[in-house]
Amino acid sequence: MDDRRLVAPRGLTRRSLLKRGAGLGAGALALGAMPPFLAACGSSTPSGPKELKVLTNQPPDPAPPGVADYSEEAFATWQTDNAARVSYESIPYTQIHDKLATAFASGNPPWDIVYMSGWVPEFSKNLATIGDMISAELKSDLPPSSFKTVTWDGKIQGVVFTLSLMTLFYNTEHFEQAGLSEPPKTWDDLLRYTKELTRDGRYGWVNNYGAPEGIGGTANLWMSYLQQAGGTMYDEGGLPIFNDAAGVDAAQFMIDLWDAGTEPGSISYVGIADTTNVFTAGKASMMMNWPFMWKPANDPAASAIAGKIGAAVLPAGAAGTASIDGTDAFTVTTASKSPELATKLIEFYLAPEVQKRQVLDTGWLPIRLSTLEDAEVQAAATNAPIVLEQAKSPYDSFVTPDYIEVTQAIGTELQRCIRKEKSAQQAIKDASDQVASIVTSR
Amino acid sequence: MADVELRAITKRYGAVEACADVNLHVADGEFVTLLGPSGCGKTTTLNIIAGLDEPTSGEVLMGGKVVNDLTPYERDVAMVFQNYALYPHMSVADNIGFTLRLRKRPRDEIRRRVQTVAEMLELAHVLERLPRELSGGQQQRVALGRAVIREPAVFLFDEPFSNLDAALRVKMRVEVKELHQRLGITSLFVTHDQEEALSLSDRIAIMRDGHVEQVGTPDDVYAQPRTRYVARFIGSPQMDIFTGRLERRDGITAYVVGSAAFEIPGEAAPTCDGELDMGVRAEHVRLNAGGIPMPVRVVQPLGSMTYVTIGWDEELLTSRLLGMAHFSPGEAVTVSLDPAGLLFFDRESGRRVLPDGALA
Amino acid sequence: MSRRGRARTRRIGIGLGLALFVAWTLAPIVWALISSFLPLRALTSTPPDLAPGNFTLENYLGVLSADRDLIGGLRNSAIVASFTAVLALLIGSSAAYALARLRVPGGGKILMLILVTQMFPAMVIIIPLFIVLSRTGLTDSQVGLMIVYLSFVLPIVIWVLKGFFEAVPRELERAAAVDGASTMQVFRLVVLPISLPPLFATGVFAFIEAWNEFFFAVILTQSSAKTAPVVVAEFSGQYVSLYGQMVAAAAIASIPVIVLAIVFRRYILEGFVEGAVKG
Amino acid sequence: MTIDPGAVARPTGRSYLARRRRTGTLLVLPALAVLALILALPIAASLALSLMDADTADFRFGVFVGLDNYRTLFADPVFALALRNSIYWMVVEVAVVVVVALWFALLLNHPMGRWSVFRIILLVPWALAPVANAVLWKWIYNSSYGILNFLGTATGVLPDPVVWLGDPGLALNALLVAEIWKEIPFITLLLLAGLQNVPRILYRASRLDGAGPWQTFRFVTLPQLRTTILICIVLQSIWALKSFDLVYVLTRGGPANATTMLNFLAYRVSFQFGNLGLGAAVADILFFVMFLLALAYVRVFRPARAAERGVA
Repeated sequence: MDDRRLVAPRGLTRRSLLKRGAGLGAGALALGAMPPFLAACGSSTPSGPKELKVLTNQPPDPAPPGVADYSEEAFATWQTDNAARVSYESIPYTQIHDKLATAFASGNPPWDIVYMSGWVPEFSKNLATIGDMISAELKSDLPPSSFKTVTWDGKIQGVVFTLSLMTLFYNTEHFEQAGLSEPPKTWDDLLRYTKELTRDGRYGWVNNYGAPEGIGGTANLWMSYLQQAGGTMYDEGGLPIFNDAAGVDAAQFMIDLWDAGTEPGSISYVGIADTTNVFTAGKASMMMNWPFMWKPANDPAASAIAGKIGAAVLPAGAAGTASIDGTDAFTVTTASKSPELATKLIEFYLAPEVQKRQVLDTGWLPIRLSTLEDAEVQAAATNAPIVLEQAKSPYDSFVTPDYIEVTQAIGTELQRCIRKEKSAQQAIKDASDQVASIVTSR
Repeated sequence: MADVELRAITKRYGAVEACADVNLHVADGEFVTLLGPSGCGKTTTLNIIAGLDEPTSGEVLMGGKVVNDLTPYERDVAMVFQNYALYPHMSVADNIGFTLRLRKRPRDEIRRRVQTVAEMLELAHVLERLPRELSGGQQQRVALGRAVIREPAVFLFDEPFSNLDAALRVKMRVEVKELHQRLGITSLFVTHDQEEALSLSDRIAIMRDGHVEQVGTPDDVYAQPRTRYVARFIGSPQMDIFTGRLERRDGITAYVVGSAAFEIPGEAAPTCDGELDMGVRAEHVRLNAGGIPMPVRVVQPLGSMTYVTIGWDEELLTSRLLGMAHFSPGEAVTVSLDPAGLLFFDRESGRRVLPDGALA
Repeated sequence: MSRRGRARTRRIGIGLGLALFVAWTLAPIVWALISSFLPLRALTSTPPDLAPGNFTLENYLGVLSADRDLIGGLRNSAIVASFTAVLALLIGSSAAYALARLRVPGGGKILMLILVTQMFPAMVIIIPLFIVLSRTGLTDSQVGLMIVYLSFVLPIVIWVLKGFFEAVPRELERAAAVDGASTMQVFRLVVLPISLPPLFATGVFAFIEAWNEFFFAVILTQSSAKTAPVVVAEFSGQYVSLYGQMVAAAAIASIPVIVLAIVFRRYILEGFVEGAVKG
Repeated sequence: MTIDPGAVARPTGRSYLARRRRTGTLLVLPALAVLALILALPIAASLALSLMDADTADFRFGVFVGLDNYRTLFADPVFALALRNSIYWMVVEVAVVVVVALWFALLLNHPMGRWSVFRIILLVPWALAPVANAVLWKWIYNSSYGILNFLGTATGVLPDPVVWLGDPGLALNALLVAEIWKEIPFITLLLLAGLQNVPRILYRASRLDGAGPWQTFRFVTLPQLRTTILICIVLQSIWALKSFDLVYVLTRGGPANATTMLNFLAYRVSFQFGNLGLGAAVADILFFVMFLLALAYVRVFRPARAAERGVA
């Protein structure tokens, strides 16, 4: 199979533009006459192929074929082979959680498959247990740790489809200018580097502390330091135990990093996207980010630092390196009328060939170990070995049903101590108290 | 064609009584005016007759039938409003023909009848215009036309001329009167202008605070007002009414106002004595025909007549003389009153005191 | 200072005030427009690289060709907003007229009720609404959105039109009644035709409100009925923010309503705005 | 009507006014039905919800817990902060919007400001979609390449770039500026309409009486605008409490809850924490405050109406 044909970019042609332009004109003309019911009806005939509805991210966030541009031919074939018709609702990551919450609350979610990022425990009641349905072959080719965030109450309710851990990214040009030849290996290195790189109107470090909650939020970022410091979130009974030396050290490290030269806007960035822009504009020398950044940061059209990016495992704390899990997974809803078929579709998303195209065409790493080790993949995604290396150390995001509430509480306290409104000890103690009350009230 | 009768019509808005026990009968073909100052309840009464408002109690009869529960249209009334109430988005022709259109008359019948009415009212050349492109008089005639085309049983006019200037008002008065004479339709006309009422009506109902003070022909209400209120309301200039005393001394009867005592022939004075108000219209005040000498205060020449105001103490008295009379302020004249024109009123009730001493 | 001098100082003061007014009101818009013509790299350099050579249509082309269906969003917005406006006018004008003039029993209470419903934060009605809509299969449909939009457009339309109908001379209705028009005919043949400007103004207002609405649209649409603001918001993802495209999309989504507002400004200024003041 | 029934020619209820009332009821019904269906029912549901322990994971109108949710809220420091933020937001927004809008309206009412382009300019921020507005300001406020910091540092007004959305004190005010910018135009239009209703003759009279511009404003314009200004204040207060999009796009309530207001808190608790009962309680409290403001709006109108009727 000629892979390149599968990748044919859905780019801009003059014709497609003209067509769309004409559509706009016609739409404007037909405005008064157009029956509004067209959208309501349409796609609800039960006869013919089985229909699967999928709620997923919009590219460039991780998304399956048919939404993102890869493996489209294989996807079409799969639909024919399985007498299925897959329709997508792809929305921005920031809107997915709320949409799921409303839909599940109404008791009538319209989808068979939904994308999940750390919300499996929260929505556990609404998700089918698919652990027994997926093939043993697939299970054995996935890192066991990848099931951690999609398992609740011992039931496997989803499959992670991209290895998404935070690693360190750095600007090799800045490093050269500062006479640094190697990425920082420890917290002390990181603090020292940050200080040295903070000059000429740029900063050594940048992070997004603006939004406290959720995956990738302030609290989640702190969890990487927590694990690096040797701490953890909960005991076996689910009660918080992070109010210890490790927890305080992790918070203190964030403060120290701030003082050493964190880009001041960091406190206001509500998503990793804002942070990425600072890094790719060359205004900060280091950041931690999801593996995805490798591709856009090396794209000269959007990035000022293309070709000047290094990646490394996160600097080690007292207990070594550790990271956090982006937990991009697919799950099947209990509302699905054909959970088997839905599971099969998920398996297709994780088929080796699809996984390979996923990384080559979109930059999102595969989750299959065999694909990660593929030579072509390692050559194209040069940061893949780094991520794999990182994956050998802990990378828990500690998701629970109250994840957003918990991280909102911790993240807000962290924001306070970063802004020097209280000490790291105090912030962690207050956060722990709040989390304890959240956890016990459930 | 129908007569209109109001039986004990009362209308209350909360605590305010707009109509209080109004009784009135308008004969078939008669032209009756409801006259009174603003707020006297005349427009409310008219709206109740039209069916645009509901009485709190009482009955409206037309042609002998109670019509309280009929809509204006079912009552077969046509109405002309103070501000014309022309439909601003319709041409003159459509305005006039609107009622026929609602009645689903054939198109050409509507056109024909509109044409006839328009010619009658000299509107034929403006049929395609919008109301706002017309002069005030033309707008008023369109409003009339809209009423006329109906050939209704009863015409109702709600101060139709009050937005017109004085000259136009007089002209329209003639047109309305002519129209009534030609069509002979029972008409009720509301106005606060006594001159309009006098000139148009077969009979006038003078209203005050929601009740009818007097109903009568123009002659009646002018010459034989039942009350001081009616006497003052009718006539121009306004009747002078004095708060004096009727005295009889040595066989001579005199009305004393301050330092002045007007001698009155015995038969002209009521038989009772004492504290009575006396009214006299300007045409009954004679100058320089003997009487009491007094100074002229103000002279108002009006062309066909002249008002001369005489004063003493704090009192003023106006005389109407025909033609241009030449007086100057301060000039001394003698003043006497025409005994035939004197009216006396009970001070308490305001009712007129008849020559035999009884109250009117 | 002489009187003339004072007058001149005053004129200069007012001129300066007006200049400040224009600058304050337009500056953010102008900067947004400039940004929309610059590539991300030019925008993120310090100072912003405004070299003429940098100006490009690539954001606009990118927006129009992106997977996010902005044109579909615009079409949905247009359909939803126009039908919402028309529905609101149909239902709202008759209710407003009744409440203004027809002495509906309990009218005062109804008006209060309408006003109160308008005060409710959208946040809370969304869940029950979503339940009802999804049970009836109306999520992700233009019809569903129209119905929901009626909930916040209708009260405004009723409230504003009521003010207008109260200003219609009573005599016109009475004349029509005397001419033989039923109450419905009075409304249809007399009151409505002479109220076209306020109807238009309220319609435009309703259109703009419905076009711009975001919160309900995000929750209640999935793919086929997405409106323009939802698509605009989609240009900021988790991992990338394409500022240039975002602003370009915002510009494209805003231009129709801004043009509409400007074209019908006479109605909005004379009709709607004054109506709101007069109540 | 208290008419002797025997005297009535036809059954009652057929008169003009009775028919109007009946038609009126028919005309109101569709609107009432629509509002009952899409507003009253959901509102009732949400009031009920605020007395329940219900979450998004399984929405079955959970357990009745009485006023527990309200008790939880009143003990919650975040709720107290959100309430404070909301009040601050409303007061400052209303004050600044009304004062600046009044100033603009006076400028535009001056003969020099009558150029229609000025009014067209006003319509631009007004018609701009709130989401577009949020995107716009997010871009302006960006601390490392936002235009605001660039201009500030280039002109020397700011010694260093400011993290507009990162400082709790600044962030709320930064959002306020964005909100105020968008809200001023409509209030300006309202006040302008009010100004144009002031009879010209009053200005001439006051000039003849020797009043200066300030005195004319103080003793003629302001008293004449009283009702309009009151309406603006009440309307703007309601709108201020409803604002959501800016917080949602720019700060998501942060940093350290500095921009968390009741409306956003209701959203966060309902949809992010999944606690529908508690979220409904927050929204219902907000509703109660807005309801009081709505009553004020009605009060403001009542005297004007009565006067109108008196004339008619």
